[in-house]
Amino acid sequence: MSPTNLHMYALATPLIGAFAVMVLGRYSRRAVAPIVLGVLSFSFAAALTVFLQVLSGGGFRYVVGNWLAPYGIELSVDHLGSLMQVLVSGVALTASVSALKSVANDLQDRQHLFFTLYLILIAGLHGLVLTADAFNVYVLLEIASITAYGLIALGRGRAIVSSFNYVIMGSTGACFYLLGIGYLYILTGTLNMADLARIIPTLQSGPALATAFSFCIVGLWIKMAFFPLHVWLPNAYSDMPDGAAVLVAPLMTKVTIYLMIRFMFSIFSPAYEFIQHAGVQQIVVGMAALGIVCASAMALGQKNLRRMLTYLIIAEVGYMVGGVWLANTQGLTGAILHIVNDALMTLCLFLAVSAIASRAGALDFESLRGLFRRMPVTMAALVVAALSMIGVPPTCGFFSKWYLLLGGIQAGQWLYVGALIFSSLVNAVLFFRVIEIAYFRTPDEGAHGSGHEAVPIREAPAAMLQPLVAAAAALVVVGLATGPLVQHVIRFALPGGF
Amino acid sequence: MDAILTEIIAKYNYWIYVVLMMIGFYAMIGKNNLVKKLLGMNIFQTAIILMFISAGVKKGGLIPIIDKQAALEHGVNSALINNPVPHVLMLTAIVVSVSVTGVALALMQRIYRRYGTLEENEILEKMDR
Amino acid sequence: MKRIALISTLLAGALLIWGTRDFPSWGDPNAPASRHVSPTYIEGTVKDTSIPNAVTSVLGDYRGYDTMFETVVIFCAGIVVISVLRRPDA
Amino acid sequence: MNLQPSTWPLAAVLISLLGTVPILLSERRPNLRETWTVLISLGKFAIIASMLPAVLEGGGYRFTLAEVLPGVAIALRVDAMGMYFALVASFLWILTSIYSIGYMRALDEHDQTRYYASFAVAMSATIGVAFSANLLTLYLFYEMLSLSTYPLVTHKQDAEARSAGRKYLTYLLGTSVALTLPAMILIYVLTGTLDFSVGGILAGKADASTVSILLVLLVFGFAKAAVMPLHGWLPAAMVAPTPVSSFLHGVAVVKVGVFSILRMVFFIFGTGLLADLNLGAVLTALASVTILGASLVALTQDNLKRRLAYSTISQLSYMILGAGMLTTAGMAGGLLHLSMHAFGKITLFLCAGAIYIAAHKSNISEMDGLGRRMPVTYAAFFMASLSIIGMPPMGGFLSKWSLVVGAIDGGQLLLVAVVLVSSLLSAAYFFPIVYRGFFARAAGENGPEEIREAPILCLIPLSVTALFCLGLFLWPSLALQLIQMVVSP
Repeated sequence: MSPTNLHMYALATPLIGAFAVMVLGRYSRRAVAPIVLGVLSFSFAAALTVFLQVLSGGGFRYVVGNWLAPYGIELSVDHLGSLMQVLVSGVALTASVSALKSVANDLQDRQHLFFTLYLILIAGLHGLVLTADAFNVYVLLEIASITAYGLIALGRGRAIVSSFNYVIMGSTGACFYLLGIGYLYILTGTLNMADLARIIPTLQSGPALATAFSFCIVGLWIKMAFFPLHVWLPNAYSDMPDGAAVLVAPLMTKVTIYLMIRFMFSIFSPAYEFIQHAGVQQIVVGMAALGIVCASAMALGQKNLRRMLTYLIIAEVGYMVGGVWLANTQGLTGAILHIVNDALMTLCLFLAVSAIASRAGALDFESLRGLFRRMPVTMAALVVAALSMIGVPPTCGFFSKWYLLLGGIQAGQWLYVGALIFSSLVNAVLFFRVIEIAYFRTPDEGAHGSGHEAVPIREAPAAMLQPLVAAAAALVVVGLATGPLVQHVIRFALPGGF
Repeated sequence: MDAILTEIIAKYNYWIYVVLMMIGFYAMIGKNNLVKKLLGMNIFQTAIILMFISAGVKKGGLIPIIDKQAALEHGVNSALINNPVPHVLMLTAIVVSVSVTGVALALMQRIYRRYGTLEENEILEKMDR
Repeated sequence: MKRIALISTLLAGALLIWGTRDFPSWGDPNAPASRHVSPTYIEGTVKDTSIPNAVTSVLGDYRGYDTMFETVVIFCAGIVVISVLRRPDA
Repeated sequence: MNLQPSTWPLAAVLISLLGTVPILLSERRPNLRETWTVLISLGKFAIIASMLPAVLEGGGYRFTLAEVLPGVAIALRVDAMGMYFALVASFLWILTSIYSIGYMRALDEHDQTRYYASFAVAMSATIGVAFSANLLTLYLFYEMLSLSTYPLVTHKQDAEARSAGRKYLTYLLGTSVALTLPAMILIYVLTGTLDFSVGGILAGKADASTVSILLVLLVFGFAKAAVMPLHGWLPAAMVAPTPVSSFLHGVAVVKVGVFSILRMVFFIFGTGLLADLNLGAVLTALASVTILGASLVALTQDNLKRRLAYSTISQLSYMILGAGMLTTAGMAGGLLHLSMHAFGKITLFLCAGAIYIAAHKSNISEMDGLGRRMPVTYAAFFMASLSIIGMPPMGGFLSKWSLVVGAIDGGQLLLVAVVLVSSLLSAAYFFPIVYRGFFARAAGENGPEEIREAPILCLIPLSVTALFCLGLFLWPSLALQLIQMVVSP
């Protein structure tokens, strides 16, 4: 195994694992867990090794099958890509520990189907993060989406309807993206990102290029649920099985935002978006601000913990899209940092939700009463994640928000700055409301005295608690490591011109 | 006038596909019946496929299958042979489209079994109950 | 809802037609798509891969990575269909 | 100033944070748990005191944890100002801990483990604020304090506690996110740093209007200082158990608010800049309104703890008033009042708690004749109220004297009047309590005859703090020395 191929192994092992789970899991349910964990740990270790290599030796490009770009398909293993690879594999590994437990309860004899899809989804995300070919993105995006449709459809109740709506919206997004790529291909004759980036500046910036750009971007926006193209997300994410939500919610939107960054800066250039079409930038940042405010406001109206979180995901998408379109170093740094941080925060929140669901059953606010007493560790982790969402140091959410605010001030986008602060306040209200309900005792408990010491602690199973605690710890550790992370990774991940 | 005419002659294929796409897109987001939505999606994808394929055409071009013997002896004049890349891409896109259609049909079957209808508003009504 | 659908359809259509303005004419052998990258496949297919059909060689070899994922798409669509149709509840 | 790198500041902050672990682990053994609490508080005080000599020699310590933003680290520094506050807070924590044991056991409160653990975290946050080396670190510990005191404030977990807790966090978190954070970012944009440095960092970097906006943002952003109109959380928080109230008023929370504002005035804005731009008046105006307004409200309160709460609101603004005078004596008076008020107010609250334990009474109108049954408590109460009013021979006299001198030095005779009038008002709301206690005759059958003094574990702390009110008048040199180092570096 030559060290330069490790990034491919990080992708290939989940894929091979998927087949193994499919075949072996049918016969023995006990085979599932070791395969999933083994495959994902290997993948994580490989991604980490590549990341360290990139940090010391710089990024590199890799041609699949030894066909030189632009003829073959090229992969780019650079600072940003390998950071994302570590993120994807790390989140996937952590999530799977909890997912193995919750899926075993939810979907007894369909476990192997679930984990086949689960591992393919992870492989697809790895592929998306690595690829440097515009059409390859389409194929992988569809892999990730189809597996997500399947995972959602495994959920309870009206999950099939949510899944169908997601199919329609997801396919619209994919079709838009494909259309855009078609226009680009007709104009340039190539699909390789670097080659596109070389040719596009030589073309006249005419209507065709603008159409290609806008269709690709809108396609990605639909996939990432950027306001106002978000309507599919709340249902889809809240009807998923818990085991799927812990993987899909942290990673899907974040990887799509990564793709948007790639598309904007590795295919097109900052000059194209921000100088030649400066007016568009204003509109997009304004939309992001509006999206943050509206999604936060809608979150306020929810009565179910998980549904509330889905709206927060939409608000966070607004953070990142807005940050990218601020068109300055601080904003882009903040956006990239927020991809990492938000993935971790969402992971922690959804792990907590899954742990609560395993004990409390329902997730509407009423059933959260008195949870602090019954599940102290889970609730402590939820509080840490909440602090990160509000933006309290030293949790990581504060630091990305800091960069985003700084970028907003530098760009003079006061609307966006205001929206960020507004959403921090709304997050404080939202989470505080949940915490308050969980902190105060249930009405049937005694009014006063030592009577309620008797309520037994009934924590989630260890398999759900360990990843949760790890994720909560990661929020603080990543927060404290913000300096080095920006200094040694994100600074190099910024595209040329920043 | 002539300019417009030449423009029409040169581009009318794309315009037809755009009209097809609009039909498909409208059905996807504007129709109430799930089957119609799915049909719209297929029309949309077919239009994209047609657009790609027509981008690969060269006037008077041949199919991209090359006589091995002649190629090795005289080389190939690529200007006379149609562009194979869009075909390849569209093979992949067709597979994706078929897969998504399959998934959607399976979902639809479940929806019908559960709610007894495929009209979106009726499903929503039944869900609320 | 229908009105929004209609408006966005018309907008998208108008944008797409407007976008074709700087397209090469249909069948133009000098179009960028016909001059960049693709000629190499046509000229190289026999030499590089010994496959006379350029579509096959691009699909199976030059862009084989795409094709691998294409098969994965079918695989996972199959899994999804199985898992959806085997749902225990009605 | 010469600051040596050292891990002692970190130890001073972390000891009580890590101390929560043994406290939580010994949940089922109350005696062990309380031993831990007292040991940790003693250890904390010892660590802080061990750093005192270096500070008195003009040096200090620093510790950098991680550089999180370019030019901004999470870092601690031990200087005269931080040391002054940390000494007061950690010393009073020892007494509050001992008192808590007596109080919580006497009332057989529930969830005592959670109570002691939260207390320890809050103490870490307080010392963290005292030893912060920059605004970001201060903000971090400030938020930590708001959150860790929430379970303390809402300890009763009934409907009233719930709404009080809601108010508490809304005021404190809301202002810090909506006002302090933007101010912090603005300062960073203007100066590229957030480090505290003697003489401020804003000089020459911002114009008068920006500085005044920042000043207002920060004064209201640190809502723990309870400057009107952002004082509403403090009376509401009176639902908390009495040791918590004394912690809020005496040891930590409100002092942290004032301390933060003073830090800003001295180390971010710089007194020179404020004097040049004539912005001291902003501070003194805001402070004067609060001093007089809160004193007037205090007169109307019948609930003892609420009256004390409004008194606190009024007294806190003295410290801001002193800083706003921008004269040496004024600033020294403001800083001195921090400790004088701390000892005085904590005594008053401990007394209020003792009265509640012994007589289960919280309204002043019901306390007739109690002083004769609880002479120690009432004597302490009297001494402390003298200190707050500012009469010799109590410590409060020194700080008020210094404030008056400062006002005269600055030619601000209006401020002299503010100090004097509010002292009269505070006499008016304190003396009736004492008078009723000793001289009024109780009505009704449940007379004070069956009432005895509170448990000894409660009496010791309140006597000690009361004696300190006197002691600080006689031997104020340590406090004065530290303050001198802040005011004229």
